[in-house]
Amino acid sequence: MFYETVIISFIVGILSLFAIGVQKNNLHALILTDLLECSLLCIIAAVGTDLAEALILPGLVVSMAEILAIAEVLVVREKVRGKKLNDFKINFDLEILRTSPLFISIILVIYGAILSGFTGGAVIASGLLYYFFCKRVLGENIINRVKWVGICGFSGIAWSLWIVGFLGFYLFPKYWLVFLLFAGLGLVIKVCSKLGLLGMAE
Amino acid sequence: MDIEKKVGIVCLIIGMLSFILMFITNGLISYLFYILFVPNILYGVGIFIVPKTRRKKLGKIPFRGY
Amino acid sequence: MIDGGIFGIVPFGDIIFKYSMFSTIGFVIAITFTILVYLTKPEKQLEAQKFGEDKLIDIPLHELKNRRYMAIVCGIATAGAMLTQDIFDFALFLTLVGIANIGIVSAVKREHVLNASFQYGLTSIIATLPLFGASALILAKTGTLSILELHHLNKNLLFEKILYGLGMAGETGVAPYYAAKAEMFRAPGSPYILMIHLSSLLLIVRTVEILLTI
Amino acid sequence: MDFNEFFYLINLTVYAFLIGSLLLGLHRKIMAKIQLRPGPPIIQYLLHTLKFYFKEITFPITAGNPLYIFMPILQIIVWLSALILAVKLESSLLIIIGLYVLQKIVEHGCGLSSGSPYGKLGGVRSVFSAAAEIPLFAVVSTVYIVTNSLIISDIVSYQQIHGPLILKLPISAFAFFILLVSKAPNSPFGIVKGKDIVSGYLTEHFGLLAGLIYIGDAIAYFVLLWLFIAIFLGISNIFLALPFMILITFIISIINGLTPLLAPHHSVMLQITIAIVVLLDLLHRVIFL
Repeated sequence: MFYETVIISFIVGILSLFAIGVQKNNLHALILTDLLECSLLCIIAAVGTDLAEALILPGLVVSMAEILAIAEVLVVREKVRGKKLNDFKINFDLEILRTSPLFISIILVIYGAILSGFTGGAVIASGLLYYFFCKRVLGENIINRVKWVGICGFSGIAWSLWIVGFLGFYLFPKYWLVFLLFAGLGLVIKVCSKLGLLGMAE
Repeated sequence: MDIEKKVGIVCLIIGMLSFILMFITNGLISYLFYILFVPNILYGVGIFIVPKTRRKKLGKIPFRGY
Repeated sequence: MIDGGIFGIVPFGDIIFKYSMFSTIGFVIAITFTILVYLTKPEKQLEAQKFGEDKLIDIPLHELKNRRYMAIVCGIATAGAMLTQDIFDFALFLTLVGIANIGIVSAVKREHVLNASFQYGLTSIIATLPLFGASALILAKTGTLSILELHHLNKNLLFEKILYGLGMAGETGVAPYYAAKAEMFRAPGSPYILMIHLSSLLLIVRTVEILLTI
Repeated sequence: MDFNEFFYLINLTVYAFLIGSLLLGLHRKIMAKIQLRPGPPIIQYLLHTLKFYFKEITFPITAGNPLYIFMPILQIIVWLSALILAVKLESSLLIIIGLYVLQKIVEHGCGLSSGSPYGKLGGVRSVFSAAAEIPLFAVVSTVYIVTNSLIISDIVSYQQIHGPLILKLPISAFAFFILLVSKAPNSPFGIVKGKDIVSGYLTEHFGLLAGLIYIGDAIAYFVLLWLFIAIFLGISNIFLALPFMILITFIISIINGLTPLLAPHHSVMLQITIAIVVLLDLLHRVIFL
């Protein structure tokens, strides 16, 4: 399966290159580069070893950072050009937006807390994100209620907890279980708060 | 004293230091100090022996000058 | 023999730093320039106008601080790329330098510069495909990513090397891709712009060394 | 380092500077003779350097210090280290290519830090002409594939057994020779210092700083000529290499005297064409040999 995956990924990459070349709109070109990133991740994943799994994460982070940076450049350029960016005004008035978010987010948060670690953080964060997005679509302002900076600091402290757990692993191998719990707790709080911040970003 | 003279003094100090360190150290590091020694001394000595400028507006050079 | 003799190897777990003559010189150059960039105030740029006198451009402080920070990140990433002994790490450093390059230029509020940096950013995203793809293929073929190991293996890696070189060319913006990058250099603020050029040149030389070694 | 070694290094530096500047003077003389002018004396370059070194100066207020002052110093640092690494230690070729690449930083930095529009144009053109480096890397790779080493002393000793490399690698030697041509003054590839942008990156560097840059240029010319002779002809002794240096200077000045300055994109396209030819040569050697 390795060769098939790699060949198909390359074909997808080349096709998306063609698409980018044809594309005149800058925003569409930027979105199409994301397709390229996906084929890149497929190539790494095709190797299928532990090392490859470890390599996917930095590759993903780097590509996301690059796309974010370029999107920022695009926004600044449009501002410099003097164009007014039109707001996203569609009336979403669905009943499910009022009833579901609390229930689903609580379930996801509890499930994430049981999982713990990186995955648990991601699950909790998806619950929080769902809650925040639903509230924002309905027009409620969450940023005033929750302090952005406070959550940032909280996330930083949790990160240092993770580091302590990590160091303790090397320094006191006897008490590995304690430090494992330390690291798991730190990681779950860090990831969920960091990702949850996305929901409050302007 | 303008910034060029200040840089000249710094260059002289770096040049002297590397001249001393050049003889203390051995191998590649002494070559490194030699490489630092020559241009710094050249600039440091040069900036103090060039004649004082007679231009009225200092810094505003004639060519396309601001 | 490529790099003129090894002085020593510092292993941090799986991250290995090698101090050969080549890498030490590159490291020293990158660090020196980073310090210099920190010290230097940017020049005041004279822009030739179509009509009338030349215009003297001042750069506000907040824009300057951002750019200096990005330039320092760029310098440190370059210095790290000089020393690392892992193909994947090197690719990560390359992309980090690419992001830092965009960051240095994107604080300039001028349309042509932003346009150029957008085009360069697209190129650098596209170039990550051959870069990371090549390192993944090398991993699949040989089972290792360490340059020191790959040096002894003697496998035929021609296709991967070509892909890796292509990725490097896109990421640093050399010959076929430089059109957007040269436009970026017209932004005011000399020391920071210089850092873009320095990092790309040093990384090209280092890539050639890696491609000859493995 | 003891005093003997110190005096050896000083002698080597002065020798490189004198020979380089005399060869550049000779270059100018031959070009003048080709264009049916009497031309300046051969020691003119040396006199220029001394004149600039003792001239009054004032620094432009647009300049970004200390980068503005550091660049000429860096020029000498780069070429002195190239001189020591190449001639004295006969170390790795790749390091010297890396130092050659730093020359571009000097050109770019000189142009940018002065704040002059002409200097900036010169700097941007130096970025454009970075295409000249690709054949260089291809040359390095080709030499490595043939000799299995990049240490200059190994390359020289390889040639003592197998004969000069210029017969085995004519295309690479040609590409390296084009590099020498582009480094010489008044060359068709000299878009960085073209007279259409006054004097390119050197526009705002005058007086003492120009003197320092001239010293660096003279050493650079010597080192590059020595490198060509050592890699492709196999002669590493600096005294035995002297007649070949004069011969190569003669050829370069004939080429420079007879050709006009190319437009920037023509120059870059020509260099990329050469790069493609050398890369094809490299690919051929990798696959079939």
